[in-house]
Amino acid sequence: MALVSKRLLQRRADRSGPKDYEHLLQVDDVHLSFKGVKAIDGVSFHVDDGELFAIIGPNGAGKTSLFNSINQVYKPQEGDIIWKGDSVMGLKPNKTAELGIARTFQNIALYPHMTVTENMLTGRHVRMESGWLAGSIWLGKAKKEEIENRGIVEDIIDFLEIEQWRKYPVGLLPYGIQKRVELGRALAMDPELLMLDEPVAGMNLEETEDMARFILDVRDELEIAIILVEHDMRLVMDIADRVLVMDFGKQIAVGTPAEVQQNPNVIKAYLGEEVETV
Amino acid sequence: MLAVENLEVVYNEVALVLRGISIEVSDGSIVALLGANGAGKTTTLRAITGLLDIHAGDVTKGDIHFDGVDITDELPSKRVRRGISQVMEGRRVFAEMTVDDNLKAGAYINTNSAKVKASYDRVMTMFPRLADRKTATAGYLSGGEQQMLAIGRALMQDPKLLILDEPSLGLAPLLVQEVRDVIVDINSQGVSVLLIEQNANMALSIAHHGYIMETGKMVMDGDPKKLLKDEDVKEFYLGVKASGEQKSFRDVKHYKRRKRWLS
Amino acid sequence: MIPDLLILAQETTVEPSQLGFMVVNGLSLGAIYAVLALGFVIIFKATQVLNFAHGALAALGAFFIAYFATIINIPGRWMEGAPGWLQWSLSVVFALLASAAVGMLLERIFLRPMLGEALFAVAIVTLGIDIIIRTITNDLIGLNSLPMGDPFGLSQIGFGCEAGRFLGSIDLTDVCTVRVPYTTVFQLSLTVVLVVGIALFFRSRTGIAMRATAWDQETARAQGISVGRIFALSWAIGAAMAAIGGLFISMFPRRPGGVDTFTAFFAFRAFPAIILGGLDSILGALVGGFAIGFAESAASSYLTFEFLGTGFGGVVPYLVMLLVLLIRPYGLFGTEEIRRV
Amino acid sequence: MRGRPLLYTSYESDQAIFNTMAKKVFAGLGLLVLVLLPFNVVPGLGFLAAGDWLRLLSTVAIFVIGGLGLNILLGLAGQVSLGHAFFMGVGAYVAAVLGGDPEGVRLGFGLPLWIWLPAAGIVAALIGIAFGPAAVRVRGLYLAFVTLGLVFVGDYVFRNWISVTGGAEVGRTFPPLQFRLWKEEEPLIDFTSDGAWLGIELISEAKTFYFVLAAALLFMLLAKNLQRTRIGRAFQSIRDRDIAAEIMGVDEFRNKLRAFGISSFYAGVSGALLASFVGTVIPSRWDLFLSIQFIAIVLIGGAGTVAGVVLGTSFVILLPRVVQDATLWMQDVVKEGDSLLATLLDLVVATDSTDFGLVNTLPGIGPGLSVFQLNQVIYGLLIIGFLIFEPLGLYGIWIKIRNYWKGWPFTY
Amino acid sequence: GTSGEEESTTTEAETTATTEAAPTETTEAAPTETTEAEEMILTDVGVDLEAGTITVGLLSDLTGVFSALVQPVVTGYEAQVEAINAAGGINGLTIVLEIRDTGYSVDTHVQQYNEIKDSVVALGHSTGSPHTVAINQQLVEDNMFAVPLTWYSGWSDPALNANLVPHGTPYCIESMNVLGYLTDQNPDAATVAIASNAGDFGEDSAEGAKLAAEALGLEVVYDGQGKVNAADEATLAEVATAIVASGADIVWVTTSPGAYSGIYGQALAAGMTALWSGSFVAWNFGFLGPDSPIRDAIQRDWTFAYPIAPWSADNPGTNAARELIQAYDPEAPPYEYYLEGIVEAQLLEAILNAAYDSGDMTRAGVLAAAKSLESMSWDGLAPDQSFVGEPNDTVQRLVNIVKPSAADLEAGGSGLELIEANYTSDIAAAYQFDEACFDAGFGG
Ligand SMILES: Nc1ncnc2c1ncn2[C@@H]1O[C@H](COP(=O)(O)OP(=O)(O)OP(=O)(O)O)[C@@H](O)[C@H]1O
Ligand SMILES: Nc1ncnc2c1ncn2[C@@H]1O[C@H](COP(=O)(O)OP(=O)(O)OP(=O)(O)O)[C@@H](O)[C@H]1O
Ligand SMILES: [Mg+2]
Ligand SMILES: [Mg+2]
Repeated sequence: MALVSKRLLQRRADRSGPKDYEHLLQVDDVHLSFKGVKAIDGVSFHVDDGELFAIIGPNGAGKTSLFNSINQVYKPQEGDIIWKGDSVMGLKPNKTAELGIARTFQNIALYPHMTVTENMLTGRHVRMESGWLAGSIWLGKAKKEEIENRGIVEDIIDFLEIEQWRKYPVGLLPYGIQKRVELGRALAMDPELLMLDEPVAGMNLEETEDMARFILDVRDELEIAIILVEHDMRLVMDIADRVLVMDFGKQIAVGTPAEVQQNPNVIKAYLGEEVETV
Repeated sequence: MLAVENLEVVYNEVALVLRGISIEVSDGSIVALLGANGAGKTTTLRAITGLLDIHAGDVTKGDIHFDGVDITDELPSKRVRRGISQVMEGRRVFAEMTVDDNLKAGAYINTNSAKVKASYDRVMTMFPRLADRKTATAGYLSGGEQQMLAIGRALMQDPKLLILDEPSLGLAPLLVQEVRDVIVDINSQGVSVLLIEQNANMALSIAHHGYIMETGKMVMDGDPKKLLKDEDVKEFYLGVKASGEQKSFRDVKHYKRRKRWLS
Repeated sequence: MIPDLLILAQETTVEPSQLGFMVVNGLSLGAIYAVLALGFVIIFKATQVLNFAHGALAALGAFFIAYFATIINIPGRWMEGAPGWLQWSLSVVFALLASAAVGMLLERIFLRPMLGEALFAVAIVTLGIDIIIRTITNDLIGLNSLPMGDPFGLSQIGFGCEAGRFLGSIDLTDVCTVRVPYTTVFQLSLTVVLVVGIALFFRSRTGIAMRATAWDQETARAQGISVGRIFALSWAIGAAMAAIGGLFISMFPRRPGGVDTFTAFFAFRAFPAIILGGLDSILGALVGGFAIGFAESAASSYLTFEFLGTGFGGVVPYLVMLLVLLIRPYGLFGTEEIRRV
Repeated sequence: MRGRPLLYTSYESDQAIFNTMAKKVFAGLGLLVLVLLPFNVVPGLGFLAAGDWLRLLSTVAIFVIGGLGLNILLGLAGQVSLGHAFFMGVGAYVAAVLGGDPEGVRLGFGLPLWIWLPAAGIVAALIGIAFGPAAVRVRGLYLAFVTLGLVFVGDYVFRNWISVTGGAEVGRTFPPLQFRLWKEEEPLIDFTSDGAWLGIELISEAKTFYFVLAAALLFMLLAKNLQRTRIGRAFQSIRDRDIAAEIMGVDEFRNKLRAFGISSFYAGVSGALLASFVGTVIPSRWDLFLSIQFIAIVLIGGAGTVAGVVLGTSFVILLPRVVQDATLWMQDVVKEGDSLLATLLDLVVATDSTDFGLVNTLPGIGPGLSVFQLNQVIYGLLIIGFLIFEPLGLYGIWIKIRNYWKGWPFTY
Repeated sequence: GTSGEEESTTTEAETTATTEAAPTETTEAAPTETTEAEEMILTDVGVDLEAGTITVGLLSDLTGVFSALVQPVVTGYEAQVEAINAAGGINGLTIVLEIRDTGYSVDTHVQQYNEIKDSVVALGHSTGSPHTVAINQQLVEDNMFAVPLTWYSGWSDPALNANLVPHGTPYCIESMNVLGYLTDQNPDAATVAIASNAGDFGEDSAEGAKLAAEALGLEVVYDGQGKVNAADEATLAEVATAIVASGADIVWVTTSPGAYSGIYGQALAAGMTALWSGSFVAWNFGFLGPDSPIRDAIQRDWTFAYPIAPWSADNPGTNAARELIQAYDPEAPPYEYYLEGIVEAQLLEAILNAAYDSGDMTRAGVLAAAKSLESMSWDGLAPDQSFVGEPNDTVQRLVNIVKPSAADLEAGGSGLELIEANYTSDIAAAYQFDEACFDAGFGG
């Protein structure tokens, strides 16, 4: 299917070599607390290549904190987080990005004063090289690199169908489009793991459908593994391969959507009785 | 109680966002206001509560009556004193203040300390999660916790009319049900509610009357039960196929995209 | 008369206590910095405005005091026979009201329209205000410095005086271990009263409203808080504090000649105190003010080595500030910025 | 309809600085006007050919360089610095020591311009980077005050290091803008004396103007390029959302340090040029007010853009002159009397000590403000008015005008 | 005008021959008020015989830190020029002042100089030392003279003064005079504490005080030369502490009025009593006001030396000057700086008259006239002075010794009582002046 450009597919091909690790990401009994608040209290799970893994749980359960721990913005006091066999603990957050972990945020964290294109180009930061001096002089390699990466970003813009917003500062764009740009910025990083924090919160049905489609495409066409945090149960249960349920920092269930949905603990802590109508 | 008549709002003196809408919230009722993104729901709320000026918006036509008084041009603080409270879109907690101080700020107009105490207790029982985190800095609460705080803060004002702008955003399913119950509960205490929602199911399930707006115009209004049965509402707001079964996201086609590509 | 004096001077070459001088000077400086910091912090806390015009407001306030107390003698001219201190205090109250009015006016005219603009854009607006107020104040002050007309004069309390008295009111030429000018006592007591009063005020409902307003004006309005009133109030208090700072600066022994065109620059010296305590902390203003006051006083008394050159005492406050910030990036009591995703 | 469709055949042409024909034409014309300024041939701008105006324009060019530096730090990386004046001072004194007269009273090695000018920037940058780790630790307004501390510490050092700076209230002289290959007696190119270049007679002010203009253009180009490439974007991402930027792979620490370094480099060069241009500088030149002036330049221009810096600098540097000329003119009109205008102005202007008026034409005391004080007040008011009515800065106004014409004749 | 293309470095001969040829020709046809002078008056820049004007520039700090001092100087200057013009000007030529505000910034000073240099014949005054030094080279190139509005002894140094016309007593001579006077009056005084601003003003004064102390046998118990920074409160406390600790009989502090009173106040608060003096610049009549806390103390302690007469001096020159100011601005408070402006303007008048008489009103001619002013008398408003000869001959050594006096203030004076006019101490008189007392290193 020609949904995604050749260049993007090329990236996928570049990644498909022999693997020398067991799981893409492995979270091992992680504990994190803030001044007495236990945000994460012993969570373990793993994500494999190309998997769509969902994390759900009540508000304040520690889902976002888990993302932040994987990115090393928060430094868990105990446990280990292993990326392709190596621990990421102690790395600076920007290093996790270089490793190939990309992310979107619960409260949109785009750069509001920069245009859509520029926002996406910042995603390319880790995949580019030229320094400030080369950039200032705008000659040779730096120029070539800029133009080349602009091309890659344009592919993603195409993929997400946001051509018409290209030159707008993202701060001025509608909420739904911003969410899409944020996904685009994460994709621009050539990630192997994409962490999505409530990608459809606040979206109407139509936008949710679009986003669901993009998520599935990313997974299917680009074969990027995804961790999805979302309160929209219809979406999670529809598209996730496996689901982890957290409550008060603890992990209360892992399994396929069908298994998790039946789990009485999950129903009690999270879904409530009337799950069908919500 | 609240009567919005033929309201027109213009942003930046150029962008006409509301094109003559009318809403009525009668005493003691819950009214749901639904609509796609950018339809103008939040703008309607701003007009009612007087916060348009900060956004360079202007009411250019129509008026707003509350309890029979024309409040179209009143200061926001005056309106709050009249009993109109709101839960703003996007939580908007005072991030650098503690949970308690946020609630105290909400009770600003309320000088009767006994009443403040009563409201405070009510909020705490309603959201036990907040009671656990009383002294926490609001900015570090989780998204959902902040949403609870925002709702709690509005309740501190002991309102006659409570307007909620997407209160279920970012809340876990169980909590959405709880919020729904809270709304019903508050309403049963005599507070009228205007509920702005994306979550049509939840809103219509408790409303006494529903409005649906589209690009600045009211396109439909009526009994929620009827609205729930309407084909368009089903298709666009509830995600139910004509056949009656839920659509699956896995089935969503690329057709829109194809269509664009062909043209 | 002159020869008499010389004899006196020779008799009194008893080593005066440098430590005592340093402490008294530190206290008086501390009071000045604390009050200036307080005014600055209040405005910042409630409106998120960095007020670069604070020094100009201090000078203007000091001018008002001089004007009411000495030039037009209001309300003293209508209350002949009343004790001097009462007349003066009332003049000061009038001057503070005038300063507060100026503060409110400035806020209304120049800062209200800047609601919601970037912090530094607003700061630059206050800079424009500074230029204007300073120019006008200089014009008002005119050619001569204007004394404050306070009733304290050169009076001092002496500790461990030679004449056998341990403590008491003294003549200028008495020999004492430590001498404390009445003005310093006045400054200290007023500072304490102000800090306590303002701290209490900030814990009140208005205080919380001020903080809420500073953080998010739209949401504050949605809570029924009248943002305009909060802003006006905080500028009124801030400007009045600046005026008191101006008064403190322009008194014996620091500036016995009174307010002049240099007064406006003094407020910049309070910056380390503000930062040391934390930009938005009342307690910080107090602690920072006195810490910096003492640091500066000690440095100018003891750090006078030749190799340090001139004016090292003046940079000590900044060095202290830098050091503290390296350990505590938000000062001693400042609120930490919320940083999360 | 939104704007006009922009058609580019390649990303390269889209990414060019002047990416439309109109921009190219305007840039070319602008450059031509600047080059022709000293010749009194540009209609309407003839007065700018005078030496004093050329001096002002040179000052603008020099301040543009400093302004670009602060814009990189404040406008791009979002770090508020009140320490810009300090780095300018550092640059100036590096220039003075390296390029200063070896026989003079103060330290000087008599090295040529092509050494002292870059060195001024480099040393300033190194000090900026050395100071960086401390600066990165504190955020926002606290950073502003930490950098304010730099100005005061700098002031102390500059006052006391007499062999380098000349000391307070005395100052020293700086190497003139002359181009030598090495320490030879006669400069190859002298930007500070009248004479012919390629057969064209030029006054010294014109030569200086050309030199600093070229420097400013070069730095504008560098700054613009920086802004639109990888590191510039990294700066902006830190400005807009620091934690998110880190998660997206931008090393906050390194890039803040970088921004400090680059900004200090610009400041150092600008300081060296300024000192060299004025000739004599006393240590208090590098004071807080200078730093604040740069912040005003960036904000008034509209933070984040090169064009904004140019506009902001022109505003801040030229405004006092314009206001001065206007007030002096007012004074003249009133003194002349007779005309209707004079009668009107006389209501606000006091011509002698007994006349009523908000403003008097006496420089000394008298009723109301003197014209010179008025000059100050108007300056203050214009800054305020400007920020109130156009918070997006001059650049914002320009964009509005441009959009207006773009949409013409369809303006909504 | 002709700015821009104008040659600023042309020689005298060229100037008369080429530029401004037209006005020179028109002298013959000029109105009769250009006196009966048949001989041609040479002019170049700033003198317009056709319009009958002589334009003179003033570079004044009108809004900066010294504006409170300079504003009245300029007012006095204007008043005197108005009087000169009313009395027929310079042989019928009206003096026009081009006044510019420098804000006490070197940059602005240089910029303002460049703005007016093509329209003025000379600078009536130029505020500030580094400021004046910064335009000195250009003054030389432009053949213009300037009266520096500071009293640095180095102005008499040939290296600097080719185009400067300094008047009044240099700071260091002032120190010698006052210390001489004080020890004369108080033979018991044995020690002196010295403190000053950094820079030419403070340090020249401090050097003078040290030279005097040595000559007088006073022991310097504290040397705070250059230690005061008027804008830095910490330095005031530091200096005050040190002065108090020194227990000196005489204190010599040279700084601005506010800083001076601050140091004095802190010393008082520490219980110190001494004889206080310093450069007259520190004086401000506000210190004597009815509400000033130090009103009594300063009358007891302070003595100053003025380069001009105090306001209430009774001599023809001062009496006339006083009347002039009072007529010009009835609101003006009595203040010596008005008189300083008048002194400067009278000096200008004398120079311009001399230039006119010599028939050469080119800049160079005017400069030459200034440099050949043999004996200038101000009729008591300021001590007489000569501008011809070696530095040792031209330097002014006379001062007026004054003391603060509340009685004088109440009687409508400025609060300064003239104790001794045209005073010079033995050391000041004997001092061999051949270089600056303090070499500030200007121009280095
Ligand atoms: N930086 C922090 N400092 C203090 N407490 C924090 C911090 N970050 C998170 N917390 C607390 O940790 C807990 C978990 O928060 P987290 O944001 O991970 O929840 P969540 O599962 O994402 O919830 P939601 O679905 O509402 O977004 C919450 O109680 C929150 O208040
Ligand atoms: N401050 C503003 N200036 C200009 N236009 C605005 C402003 N705020 C909103 N709009 C525009 O007004 C329209 C209605 O916005 P509004 O926020 O009221 O919609 P909404 O129905 O609340 O949408 P959502 O479901 O996304 O919250 C949108 O097209 C929006 O772009
Ligand atoms: Mg979360
Ligand atoms: Mg909305």
